[in-house]
Amino acid sequence: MPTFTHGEISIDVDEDGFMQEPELWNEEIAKALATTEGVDNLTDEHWKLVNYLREYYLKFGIAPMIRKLCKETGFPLKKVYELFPSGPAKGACKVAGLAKPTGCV
Amino acid sequence: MAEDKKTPEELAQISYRPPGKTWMDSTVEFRKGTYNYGAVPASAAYMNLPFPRKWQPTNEDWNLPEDWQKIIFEGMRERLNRYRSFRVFMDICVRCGACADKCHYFIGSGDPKNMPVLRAELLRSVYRNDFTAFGKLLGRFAGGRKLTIDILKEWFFYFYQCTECRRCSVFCPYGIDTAEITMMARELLNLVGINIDWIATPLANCFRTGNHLGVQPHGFKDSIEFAVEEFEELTGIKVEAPINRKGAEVLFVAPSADYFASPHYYTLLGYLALFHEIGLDYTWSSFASEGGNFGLFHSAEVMKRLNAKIYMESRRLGVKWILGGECGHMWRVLHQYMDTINGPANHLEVPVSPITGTRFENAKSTKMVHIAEFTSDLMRHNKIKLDPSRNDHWNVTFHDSCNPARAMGLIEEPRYVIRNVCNHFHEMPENTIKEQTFCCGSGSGIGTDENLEMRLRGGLPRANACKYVHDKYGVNLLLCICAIDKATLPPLLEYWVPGIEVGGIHEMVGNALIMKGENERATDLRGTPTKKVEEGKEVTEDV
Amino acid sequence: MYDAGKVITGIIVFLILITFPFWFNAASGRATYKPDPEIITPDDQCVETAEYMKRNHMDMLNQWRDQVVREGQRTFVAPDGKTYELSLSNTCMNCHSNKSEFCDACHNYMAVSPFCWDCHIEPQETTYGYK
Amino acid sequence: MTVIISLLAAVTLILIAIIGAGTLGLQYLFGIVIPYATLAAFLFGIVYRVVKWARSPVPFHIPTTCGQQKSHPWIKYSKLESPFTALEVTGRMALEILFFRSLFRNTKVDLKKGPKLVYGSEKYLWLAGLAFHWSFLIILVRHLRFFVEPVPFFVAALQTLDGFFQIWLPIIYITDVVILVALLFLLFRRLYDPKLRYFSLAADYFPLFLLLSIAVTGYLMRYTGAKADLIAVKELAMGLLSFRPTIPVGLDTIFFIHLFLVSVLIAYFPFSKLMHMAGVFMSPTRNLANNSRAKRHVNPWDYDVKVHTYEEYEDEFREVMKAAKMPLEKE
Repeated sequence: MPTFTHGEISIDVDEDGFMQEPELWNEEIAKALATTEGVDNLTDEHWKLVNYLREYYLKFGIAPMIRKLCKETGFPLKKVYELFPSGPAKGACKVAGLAKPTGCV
Repeated sequence: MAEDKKTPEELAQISYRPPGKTWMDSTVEFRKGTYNYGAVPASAAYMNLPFPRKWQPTNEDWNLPEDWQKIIFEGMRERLNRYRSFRVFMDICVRCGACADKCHYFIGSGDPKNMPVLRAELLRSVYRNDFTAFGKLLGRFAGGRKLTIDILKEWFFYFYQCTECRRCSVFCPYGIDTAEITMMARELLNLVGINIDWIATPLANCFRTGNHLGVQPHGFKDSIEFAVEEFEELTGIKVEAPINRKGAEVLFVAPSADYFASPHYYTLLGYLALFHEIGLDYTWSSFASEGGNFGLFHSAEVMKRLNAKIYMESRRLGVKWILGGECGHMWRVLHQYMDTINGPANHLEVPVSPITGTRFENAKSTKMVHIAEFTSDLMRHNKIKLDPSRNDHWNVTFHDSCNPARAMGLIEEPRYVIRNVCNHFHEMPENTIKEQTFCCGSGSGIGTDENLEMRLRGGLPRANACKYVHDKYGVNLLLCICAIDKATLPPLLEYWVPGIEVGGIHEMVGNALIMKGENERATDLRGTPTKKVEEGKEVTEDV
Repeated sequence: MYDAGKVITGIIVFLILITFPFWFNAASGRATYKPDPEIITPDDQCVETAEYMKRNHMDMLNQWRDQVVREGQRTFVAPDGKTYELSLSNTCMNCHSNKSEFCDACHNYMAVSPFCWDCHIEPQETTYGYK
Repeated sequence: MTVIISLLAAVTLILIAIIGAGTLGLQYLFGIVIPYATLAAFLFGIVYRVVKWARSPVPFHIPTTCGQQKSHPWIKYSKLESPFTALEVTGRMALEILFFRSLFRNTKVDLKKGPKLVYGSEKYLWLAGLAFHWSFLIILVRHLRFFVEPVPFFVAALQTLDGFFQIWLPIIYITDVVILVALLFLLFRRLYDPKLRYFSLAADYFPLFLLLSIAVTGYLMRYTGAKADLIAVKELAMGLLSFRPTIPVGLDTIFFIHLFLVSVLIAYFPFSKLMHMAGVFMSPTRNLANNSRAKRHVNPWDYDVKVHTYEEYEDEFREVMKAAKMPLEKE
């Protein structure tokens, strides 16, 4: 299984670079993971999204509905893609240390 | 994926001319974009699958169990004795080639081993070598191959490049169904611990939480409640969406993506609107919160293990019958397997629509009705008021999902529904719809991103037919009744034919449904302004 | 679900059909029958050997007809140098005068229906005083 | 390569017959022993194979539906493509077996610039397949004149019909021409289409060469100077069928070649792809009614599996369910 290293940080990730142990997540890791998504600088808007995902995840153990994410952060889906070019699931969730959703999605 | 993405023009450079050398000893190259990742050990272990381990197809050494060949042969013998389909299909193919260019993966890739006949030969050659007299005697000359690690790798590669869509079986003069062969091959691979993660992890999720996504009960409730709230904002109507309610008449089971992903979500809003308007006495279940069943793509045993919850939950909740949502492979399991694997459902009653009184004789044993059957019946009896002009901003076409079309024969019901709620409906060319429909290219548990290139290739025939109606009639919305379609067709169409969105038929029903006490609808369920409103706007602006 | 009944029925039907000749012949009682074409007014010899005639008489008759009808050629020179008139009625049937005992014997046995008698009048066998 | 090997195999068989029955004069072997042995292998082999298939059950109800299901009375369902009753299944099977319904659907795909996929109708395989199989059957029935006495009316009627055009003497049978053309087409198609050539095995070419050889030796005996003594042929056949085998006088080498090739064909039959003849009846995607929700199908080897019960589920999630005010079995 691959390891992701960035500066001081070294974590286990899966084939697509998602964290294997989401409980180890912290803001430094988020910054580091963001670089793999072509986001070198996490702005307040990025953080708003990431934090929302994080909170939801801690409560429900999974990412929220995309529709809910958009509504509750106030970002239309287009905006989410602007912030994280590979999208809410592959981009934002990865930075927030969430696992990939699986199934018919 | 993003790094070496090919343009549609590049990807469409396909040659159907096979290479000069024989197919019998070529080896597989695991190139990024064409294969799926190995199962995460935790998921495999949770499902008690054999030999869970860290493993990727690109590894030179697959860490197979010591006696893997013996395991495969034993597994083959067992399955040959259990499945007449397997035995007969191993024996009677005449290699006439009628199936060859019927497979979407062959059309999209030109890889000769994606011809259904040759895909089956990959397995058949080993069968011949070790299970038939001629093969034992003449070996390679009789088309037999000794099982080697390269052949196992080839099985993995090509049997996870088959979506079990059954299109080839429609054309086969003996009805040889590659889906059956792929199922057997996948079961054999599972026996030596070879699984893909996009199937194994949904299995584990589904077993634990009731759905492939792993949505826990409170998360399920949160999502449904969110939809209820949003629906109220859109229409001013607060619908009831009971969860785990005992004593309801009907249990409603939908694919989990309907309450998680877009554009599935709009279909969910459609269900909610319809059930409210007709006053259906129903309940959702957080336990039976998945109609889909990735077990179908893994093994008969796991399919049964996952499917069991539907009847168990209907018994616990004391409902009379079960209604099922828009999903493709889910309906293959419900229509062709559920009664056999987990029936008989004697705790339920023959389904009767409480609104029209129609008795669903065709579902009298399984006691589960497809929502397209249910809704078309409502429409036939004029039990709901509809304003199809609310969908006038959509020029729609309908994509028959493989399983409802070829394993169920559900062809006219969804069309009847669409004709009642959409004024602009155009069929794709005849060779690409109904029983000849083309797969989205991502079915059977391989609709993930690591094999995107193969998905785009496999989806080419479908996308190309969409392009035809897009160019000819200005079609801008593809309707379908499958959650995998809804998930995988948007990126596919975006790639091959930008300008077509994807939706479900009950989204259209939700749009067109005239509800008692509703606000004037300025937008459809997705928030897109309806044509009426748009035209109205232009008029006022002109003035 | 084995559908054993249907499979067994299928096998039995197949076996009955495929063994049709065995039981048909047993039932008809003619399994050992062999045609014995009889020549009632024998000349010394035929235009060709019997062995040749057995296999090729139809070709010969066909040629004769073409020669007579299309070319007006009416003489046949046999391998031994003897000449004959090309005529079914006057040459062949001199010896093979009894259609039912001679021609039909094999033709019926082999289910051959030659079209000789489409044009030629069938011989009035009784006029030969036989039987 | 596989083509050449298959061709060589057919040629070898012919040589075996020439040397065996001709040069060595082993007429008893080629005329009696081998036909008996191969016929026994044929009958035993077919029954054995079918029984072997039948011993594996059909655990699941898996018809491929090629048309509308029976649901609402006001939607016309496709009785022959999505049959609901046993009678309708029989209809579907009859269409499939007698007229190759599924193959009739065949299309071919073309990738044009654009990319643009175009689907064209492709009926040649269907036509050649149908032509071959029907001709083969008719020829087989016509051959009954060698095997039964008296010759039944239908054999004579079939001969008349088959010789309808009355060309040549002996009359050329339509099926004799059709089967040759069909076989040559099927062979040509396999060699010409690179896809087919790629996956064709020796087992695909060999039967074609064998059938062609049988046909050609048959033609030689009927239409050319190598005419057979039919009475002798029938005498041999009748002797075999009445278990009083004799070798009559008058059988030529060409006949023994023909007979030997046929013997090889029937012996080869049960152990080869030619078993599709029986298999087509037993294909579960075609011979089942699409009524699985109306009538329960039983899996004879069904076994209990480990399931996840609601109780286990609630035990795991009770706290969060309680917090979300969801109904519980146990508080």
